[in-house]
Amino acid sequence: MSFEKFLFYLFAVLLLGAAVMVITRRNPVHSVLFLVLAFFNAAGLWMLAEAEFLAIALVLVYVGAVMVLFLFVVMMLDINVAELRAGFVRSAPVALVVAVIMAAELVVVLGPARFGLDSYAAPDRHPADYNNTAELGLALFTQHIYAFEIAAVILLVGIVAAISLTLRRRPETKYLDPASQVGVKAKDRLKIVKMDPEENA
Amino acid sequence: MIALSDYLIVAAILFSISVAGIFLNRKNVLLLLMCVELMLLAVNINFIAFSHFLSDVNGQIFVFFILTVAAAEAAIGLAILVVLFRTRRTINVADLDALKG
Amino acid sequence: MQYDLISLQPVMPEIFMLGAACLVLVVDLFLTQRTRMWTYGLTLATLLGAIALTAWAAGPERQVLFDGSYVRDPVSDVLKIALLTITVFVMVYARDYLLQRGIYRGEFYTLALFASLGMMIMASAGNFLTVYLGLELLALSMYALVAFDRDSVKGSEAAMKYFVLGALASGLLLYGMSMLYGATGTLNLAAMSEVIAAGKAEETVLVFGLVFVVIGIAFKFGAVPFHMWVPDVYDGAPTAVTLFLGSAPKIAAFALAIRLLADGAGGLSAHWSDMLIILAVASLAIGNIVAIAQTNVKRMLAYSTISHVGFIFLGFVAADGRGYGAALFYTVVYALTAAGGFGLLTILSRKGVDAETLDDLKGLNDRSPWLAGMMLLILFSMAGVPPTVGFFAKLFVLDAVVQVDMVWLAIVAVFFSIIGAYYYLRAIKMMYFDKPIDDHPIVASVDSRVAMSVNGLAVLLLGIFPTALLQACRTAFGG
Amino acid sequence: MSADWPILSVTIWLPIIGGLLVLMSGDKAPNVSRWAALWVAILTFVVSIPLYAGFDSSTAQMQFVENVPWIPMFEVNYHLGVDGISMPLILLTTFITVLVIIAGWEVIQYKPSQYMEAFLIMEGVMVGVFSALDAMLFYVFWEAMLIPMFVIIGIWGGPRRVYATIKFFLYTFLGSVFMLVALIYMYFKSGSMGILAFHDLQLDLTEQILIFIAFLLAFAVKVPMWPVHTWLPDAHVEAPTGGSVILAAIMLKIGGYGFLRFSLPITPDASHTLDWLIIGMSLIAVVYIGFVALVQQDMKKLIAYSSIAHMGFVTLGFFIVFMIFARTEVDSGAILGVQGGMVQMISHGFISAAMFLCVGVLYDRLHSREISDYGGVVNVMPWFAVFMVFFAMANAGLPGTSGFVGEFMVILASFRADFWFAVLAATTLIVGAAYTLWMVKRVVFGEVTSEGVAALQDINAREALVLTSLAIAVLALGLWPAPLIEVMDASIGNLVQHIGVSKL
Amino acid sequence: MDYILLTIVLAPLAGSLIAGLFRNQVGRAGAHWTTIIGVGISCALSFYVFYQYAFNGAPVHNETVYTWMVVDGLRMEIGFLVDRLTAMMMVVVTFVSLMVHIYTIGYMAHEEGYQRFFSYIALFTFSMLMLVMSNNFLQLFFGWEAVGLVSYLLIGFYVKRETAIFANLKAFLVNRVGDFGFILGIAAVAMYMGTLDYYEAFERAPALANATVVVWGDDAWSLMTLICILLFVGAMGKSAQVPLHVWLPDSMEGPTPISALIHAATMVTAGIFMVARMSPLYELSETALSFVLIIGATTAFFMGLIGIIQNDIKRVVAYSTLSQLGYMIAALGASAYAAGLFHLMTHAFFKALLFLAAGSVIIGMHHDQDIRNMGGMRKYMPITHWTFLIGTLALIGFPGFAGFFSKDAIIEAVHFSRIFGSDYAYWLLLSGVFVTALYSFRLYFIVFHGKGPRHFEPHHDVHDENGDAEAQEHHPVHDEPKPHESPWVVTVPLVLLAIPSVVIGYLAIGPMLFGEYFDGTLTVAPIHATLSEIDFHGAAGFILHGLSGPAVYLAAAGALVAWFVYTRKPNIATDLARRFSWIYRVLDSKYGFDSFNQWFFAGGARQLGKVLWQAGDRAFIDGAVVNGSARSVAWLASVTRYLQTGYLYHYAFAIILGLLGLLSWFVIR
Repeated sequence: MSFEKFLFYLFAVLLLGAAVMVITRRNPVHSVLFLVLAFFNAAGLWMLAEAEFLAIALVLVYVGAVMVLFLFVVMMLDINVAELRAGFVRSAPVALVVAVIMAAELVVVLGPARFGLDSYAAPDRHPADYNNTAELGLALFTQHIYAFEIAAVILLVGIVAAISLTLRRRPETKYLDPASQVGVKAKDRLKIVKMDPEENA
Repeated sequence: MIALSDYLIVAAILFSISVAGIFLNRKNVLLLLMCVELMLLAVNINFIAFSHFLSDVNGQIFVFFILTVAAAEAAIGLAILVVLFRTRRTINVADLDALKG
Repeated sequence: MQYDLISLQPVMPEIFMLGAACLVLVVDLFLTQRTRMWTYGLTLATLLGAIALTAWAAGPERQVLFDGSYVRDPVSDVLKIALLTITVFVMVYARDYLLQRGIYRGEFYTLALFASLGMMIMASAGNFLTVYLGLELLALSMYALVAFDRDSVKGSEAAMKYFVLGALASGLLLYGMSMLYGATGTLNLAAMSEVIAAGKAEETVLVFGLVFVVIGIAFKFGAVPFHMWVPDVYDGAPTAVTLFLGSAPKIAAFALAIRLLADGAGGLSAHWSDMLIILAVASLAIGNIVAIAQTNVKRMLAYSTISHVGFIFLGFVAADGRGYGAALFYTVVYALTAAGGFGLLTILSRKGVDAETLDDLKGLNDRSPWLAGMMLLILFSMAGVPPTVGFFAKLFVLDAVVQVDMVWLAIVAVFFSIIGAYYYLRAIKMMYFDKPIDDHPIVASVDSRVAMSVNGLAVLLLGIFPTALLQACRTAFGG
Repeated sequence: MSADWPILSVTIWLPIIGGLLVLMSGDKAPNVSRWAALWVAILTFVVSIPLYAGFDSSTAQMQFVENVPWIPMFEVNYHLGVDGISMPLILLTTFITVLVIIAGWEVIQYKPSQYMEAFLIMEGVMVGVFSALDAMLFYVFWEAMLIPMFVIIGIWGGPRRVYATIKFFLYTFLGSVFMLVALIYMYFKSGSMGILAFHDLQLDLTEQILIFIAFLLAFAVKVPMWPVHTWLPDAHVEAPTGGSVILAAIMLKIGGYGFLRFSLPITPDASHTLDWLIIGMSLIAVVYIGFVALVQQDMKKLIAYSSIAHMGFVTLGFFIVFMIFARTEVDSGAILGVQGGMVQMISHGFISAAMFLCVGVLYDRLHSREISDYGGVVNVMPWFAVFMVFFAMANAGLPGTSGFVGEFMVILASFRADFWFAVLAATTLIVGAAYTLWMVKRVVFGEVTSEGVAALQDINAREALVLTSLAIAVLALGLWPAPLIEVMDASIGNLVQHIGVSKL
Repeated sequence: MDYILLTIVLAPLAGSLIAGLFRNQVGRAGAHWTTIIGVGISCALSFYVFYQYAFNGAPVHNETVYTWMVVDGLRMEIGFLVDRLTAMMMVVVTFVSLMVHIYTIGYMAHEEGYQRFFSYIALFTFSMLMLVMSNNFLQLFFGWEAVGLVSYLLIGFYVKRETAIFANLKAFLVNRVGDFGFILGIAAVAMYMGTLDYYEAFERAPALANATVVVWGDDAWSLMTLICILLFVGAMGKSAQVPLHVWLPDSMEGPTPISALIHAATMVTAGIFMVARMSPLYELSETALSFVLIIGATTAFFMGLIGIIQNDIKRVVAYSTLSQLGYMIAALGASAYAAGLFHLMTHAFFKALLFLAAGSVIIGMHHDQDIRNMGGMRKYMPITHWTFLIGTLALIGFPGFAGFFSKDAIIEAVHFSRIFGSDYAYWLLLSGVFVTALYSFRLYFIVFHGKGPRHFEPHHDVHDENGDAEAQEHHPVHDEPKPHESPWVVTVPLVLLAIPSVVIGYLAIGPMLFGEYFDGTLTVAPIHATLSEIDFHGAAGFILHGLSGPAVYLAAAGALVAWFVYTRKPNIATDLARRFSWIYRVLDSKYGFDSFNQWFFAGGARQLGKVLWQAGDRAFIDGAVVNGSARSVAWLASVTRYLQTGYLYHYAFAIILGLLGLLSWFVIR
């Protein structure tokens, strides 16, 4: 077994193990953390497949941003963990059966018979000066410029949508308006009332 | 050498695990979202493996966009989750049964 | 790579749309609630401009831009004009509703415009990437729109369901795409079609990928058993959003199907048409039967949508120009009638009262004979009764099915449409034969009344003179 | 022969457009819409008269033909024309509509403009059905007919109108959608939607049988034949008088017309193979329904059942043709049967219309259709009683009235097919008289049974006008049917000749 | 000739329409004048026509008036066939009708619906003329049904009276049963002879004499037998033969003039006329003749028996009519068509006379019809009394009176007949003579002799069993204390009818039965020529011959018994009734026909209808199939909707399972 192969199996096993943990943990926080682990191992696999840029992007951007967002939401929403896990044992057999059948079907199709090395020989390794990032960038900004623009719009929509859904100015919120605080004049605060002297009644 | 089928099988098993996750975690929306993330990861592994074995960069481009979209999706999804939690004080799927029939 | 303006002519509608949408987004920031009419006006102007540009760029030839990312052909022209026109109706109907609900915010229009842009992108998609991105642009906007009424319990629930299931479906679609990519080595639909035609790809893998892709499409359409989101989302979303969701995106879904199945996997039609038969029959059965049990109009129309999707799929089953043309005709007609149907619900809604149950339709003929008449036409069109256009839609689809010698399928289809007729009749019965429960006068702005009239009469006139639309749909597919 | 102007199109569209105008006139000034509707109806009737006057009865060719492409990519044409079979039915339609408009004059107070509009549109659509020579055009009219009738029963009907109208709609819709599939299939085979092209279409027996069954479902429901008749009593009972009249007088005929225009010529071999089925259903309709009619407590229901029994004669007359062909010792009679069926349709158009109008006259006054609520009506409404007894006699097939002619011809023809067919058919002489006259006895004759009856007013001039016109028609047709027969002769002769030739 | 015939037919119709449609405009007098003028013209012209045929030997007139329709090579026309048979019928019909019209002026003087009545009887005259003058089966059927219609209207003339409107419905329906057979017979003629024209049919008939048809299974029936029996079923209905006789007694609910006109003189004889007209066909089937003979004889005897115990004056006459019709039919069965027709004619006169006289009595009794209330009427109503007596004598066949010749001829003819059933018929007919005399004189003695009208005694409590309450209400008993003779419009027709009742037999027997009057009109096969076996030497000789036969003595015996029992020892009658109560019961229940019909046909049909409706239509078709399928769809819908649980994970499961399913189906397979 070559080292490469060892690494592959290592990453694969860790990836799948982490994935299993994701779906079986009681605590969502644990799940998210295992998901992060899974992403790390996936990045490892991608490295093996010479997708260096994406591997790094996955870890830096995806794990760094998206998973943190997940974690943030999980913690922000005060979730009753026990309640959410109820019924877990009952549905486990079904889940197992479905998953096994699914996996079996997928593997039958995707197995070595069709995708083994006989039909898809391992490609030659890229030379050392191969720059995956540059290659990707080139394609992205020429061939796929249209898609790239759309992706930008999608992110814009993400922003607009997220803000529009969650930003709210509640009337009951007592937030401060520094501008008006600063701009306040003494005469606005203090009013001198001139009164006639009080007469004896 | 690592065969294409190895990648695909790993992805397939990952996919199956995510499916199992959907069955297992019938109550927690967050975990459903995570399962979807796992599924997307399986897809990405597929694309990258194909890209590698076909020596075609387009697969990686696709993954790039999937990651982008997934980020936006996560943002919106979590926003909806927040809205949901605000109105319901719960994210228990079993409580989301106002709409049925 | 250099682009000059002239070579960008085909993509001008999208560019204009994007620019205008961003303009609306920015302008809206500076508007107060009272001057927000500008947003509405600008949105309509944008849509109309996009229609004009699409018409301007239209032509019988096929133009490919951005290395195959973008395709402009007669199909995309028809689809874009249709979906933008429907969106215009939607915007007109929606305004009153939003105002009454107190959710008349600029984001609605921005998101709707982005959703329309997404649909246009799908209509012109040339490779998997643009298909996917267009789809997601539409879907993400829609998720947000469904949750638009943030204080609505049902709305957020619907949005959540829609989102989770939508994400799942995208995942499946992507998995299928990855398989097709792996089997053919290309993301470009035209190239893929060539590879498949040349027989260079492993068929089992293709079919394997195809299953996932078909599921993705079926989900977008809302075909059984991938339909579960439809009733809940239609029900839960604000009616104005349901109106949008229920109409134009069907055309986008058609675009998705036609791009992926016909353009990309046309060589596999023998396989996917079998899958579609199963889905179609299931949709016809479930959609029509369950609709009978509904008391909520929105849910009823949702199930009716499901059954109509069955019919649209039947058009695909034929897998030839005639069938695609029929399916396109059906889709456009359905979107039009659905817009009218939901549009009426928005008109009937008042402040604090959503017209949702069938009871809200009661006595409509007493309250407003004209609106009732329009709704009558729309419902009969959905039921497929001549001389409304809905009949011809069904006719053309059945014809396409019979032409490929699947008479039994046609018989199944008409059988279920009888069951379907029942619940449309029940709605008509409520409008015409019952006394009104709600005596409040119907408040509707002039523009929505005009839109309703145009919509209803279009259903009738297109029924009496179906040639033009049919011609457009047929010639788009070279028929 | 064809005229210089499109008579058929005008006859179809004049009432439809007129109807829309009437609708727009609104209910603010009900008399305006009534008069407008009446003028439109009269004008339409006048317009349709040249169809008869200019008709060339020596040929079986289609006349007054109009042919314009409609949906060219579907080879669907706006193709109109009449022959001896459809022309009388068109005249029947335009004639009856005038009466229906008059009959609904002051009776309908709720949304009169919509009422009038519905009937006018109905008229145009029904004329369209009879004159369409393109299958798709036919189908469009055929189905479009359901909409106004659905509304008529639903809005102006009785207490169970919703059940009745939905039942009516679904029943007929059920029948017709299968016909649609058959039409599409034939389009697929022939590449044309022309009905006449279908006539010459070669089909093997299996195809014919399937197509025949599809048509049968459509037409049998419309006729209605036993056992798919149960919508009719409900629909009639709940429909307003005008609705019942149109339903009985014209809509039922469309089923019979369909048999002649589609089933027989397109699938002669299947018709031959399955003629026992139709004949059996027809005879059951005559006998079984006769007995059922006997025990009805509701006048309209009784007349509705009687309609079913009478329509049984129509289908019997149409389908004994093959049995007569099969009997070598009988040299003729096939035409007699078909002609008899046609005459029966026309005659039933008048008589059933009149019967329903008579019931309507009573219903308008006492708001009951129960036989037991009446009795001794003759004492307070002598003129009405004259009409009622006259039409009852016509309904019982008294010679000298039109009711006799068709029954007589069909009995004569069915005797040639089989003695026992004739025996069963002729039982209508007894049973038909029994249920009709028994009803008359209980309603019209006897002592005045209640204060309500005692307070009844005899028919007014408007009602008398309507009933008199029908009485004249019934008598004229009964005393001298030859003009009608001559008009149909060539077409039916041609038809019988056509179906005598196997397509196999 | 064409115009004369058309006028004969149309004049009554015109009168009828004027009197009927413009009843308010013409008024009472206008109504009777228009109709009487119409019928009078018709009658006068009929006599003219008769004269032409009987004495001037005019050729047979057989012309088409107009073509009703031509279809499939079958011509259906309206046309007239006038020969001596028709001419005789026309005279009888129009003359009796005219008499009845005149009589009615008096009889109906105080009735409501006066104009209506005249309109009806004129219309009836038109219908009857259409029937007898027809030259084809179609028109025959038209007339056949038209007289049925008018009969229906007239029986139910008292629209308020429950018994009347029951009787008219019954009459129409029973007649319809006959028509059922009749129309089938016509259909058979049309099919096998290819024509509806009499002469053409008669020409083609002999060729079909031996033709057979398979009606059921493998039995071949003689075609002519089938046709004749089917046609005869029609005659049985119209001429009230057992078992279709049940309507005639009930039809006495109509006013008396129509009983005379329709239910004695004309309409009920249509069957006899028809069979005689069809003699060329009947002669081809001995089976049919036997059938006719047996039915006729049975009716003649058994219906007469019932007459003995009836207490309603009109019913007695009605049963007598039934019985006499039986004689006529029996004559036809014995191929003595001429005798049948002869009796038809004489009977028309004397039975009309009897009815009208009975009507006159009823007028005198202020519309009480129960003979138990009558008695001694001869003192109050002398003209009525004498004319009634003449009619009675004619009826029982008193030698020299009209009835004697015709009835004796029939009995003789049947005696000579050798077809199956002729012996049976002969003995029944012969016994019938006694019965006839018995009931006739019973009536005569009770009504005109006896103590006096109980009706006018202070304590009367006997009511007409048929519930003539209506008539009594209109004519309270205390208004007019004593019966009196009827006005001249009533008595003149009586006298005018009495004359032929006496003389017509003597005058006509020669030419009609043994002369050439019916030559070429009636066809009698040589082996059936029973009449020609009678030894005839003029009318006087016939009387002498008759005196040597048993019939006259039987009649005399009957009359004597009646005299003895009903005037001398009235208690004998009650004694006998008590001793032989079972016979009385049988007769009183009219052999149970009515109750059987009511139970089996009326009740049975209603029961069947209920079952078919409730079980077939409502429960099965509507309940199980139509609403059942609707319910099952609704049930399916209500169940299926629970698939939509509302739970997100279920939705996701559906997607996954869908995926799994499609994968398994399309990929793994």
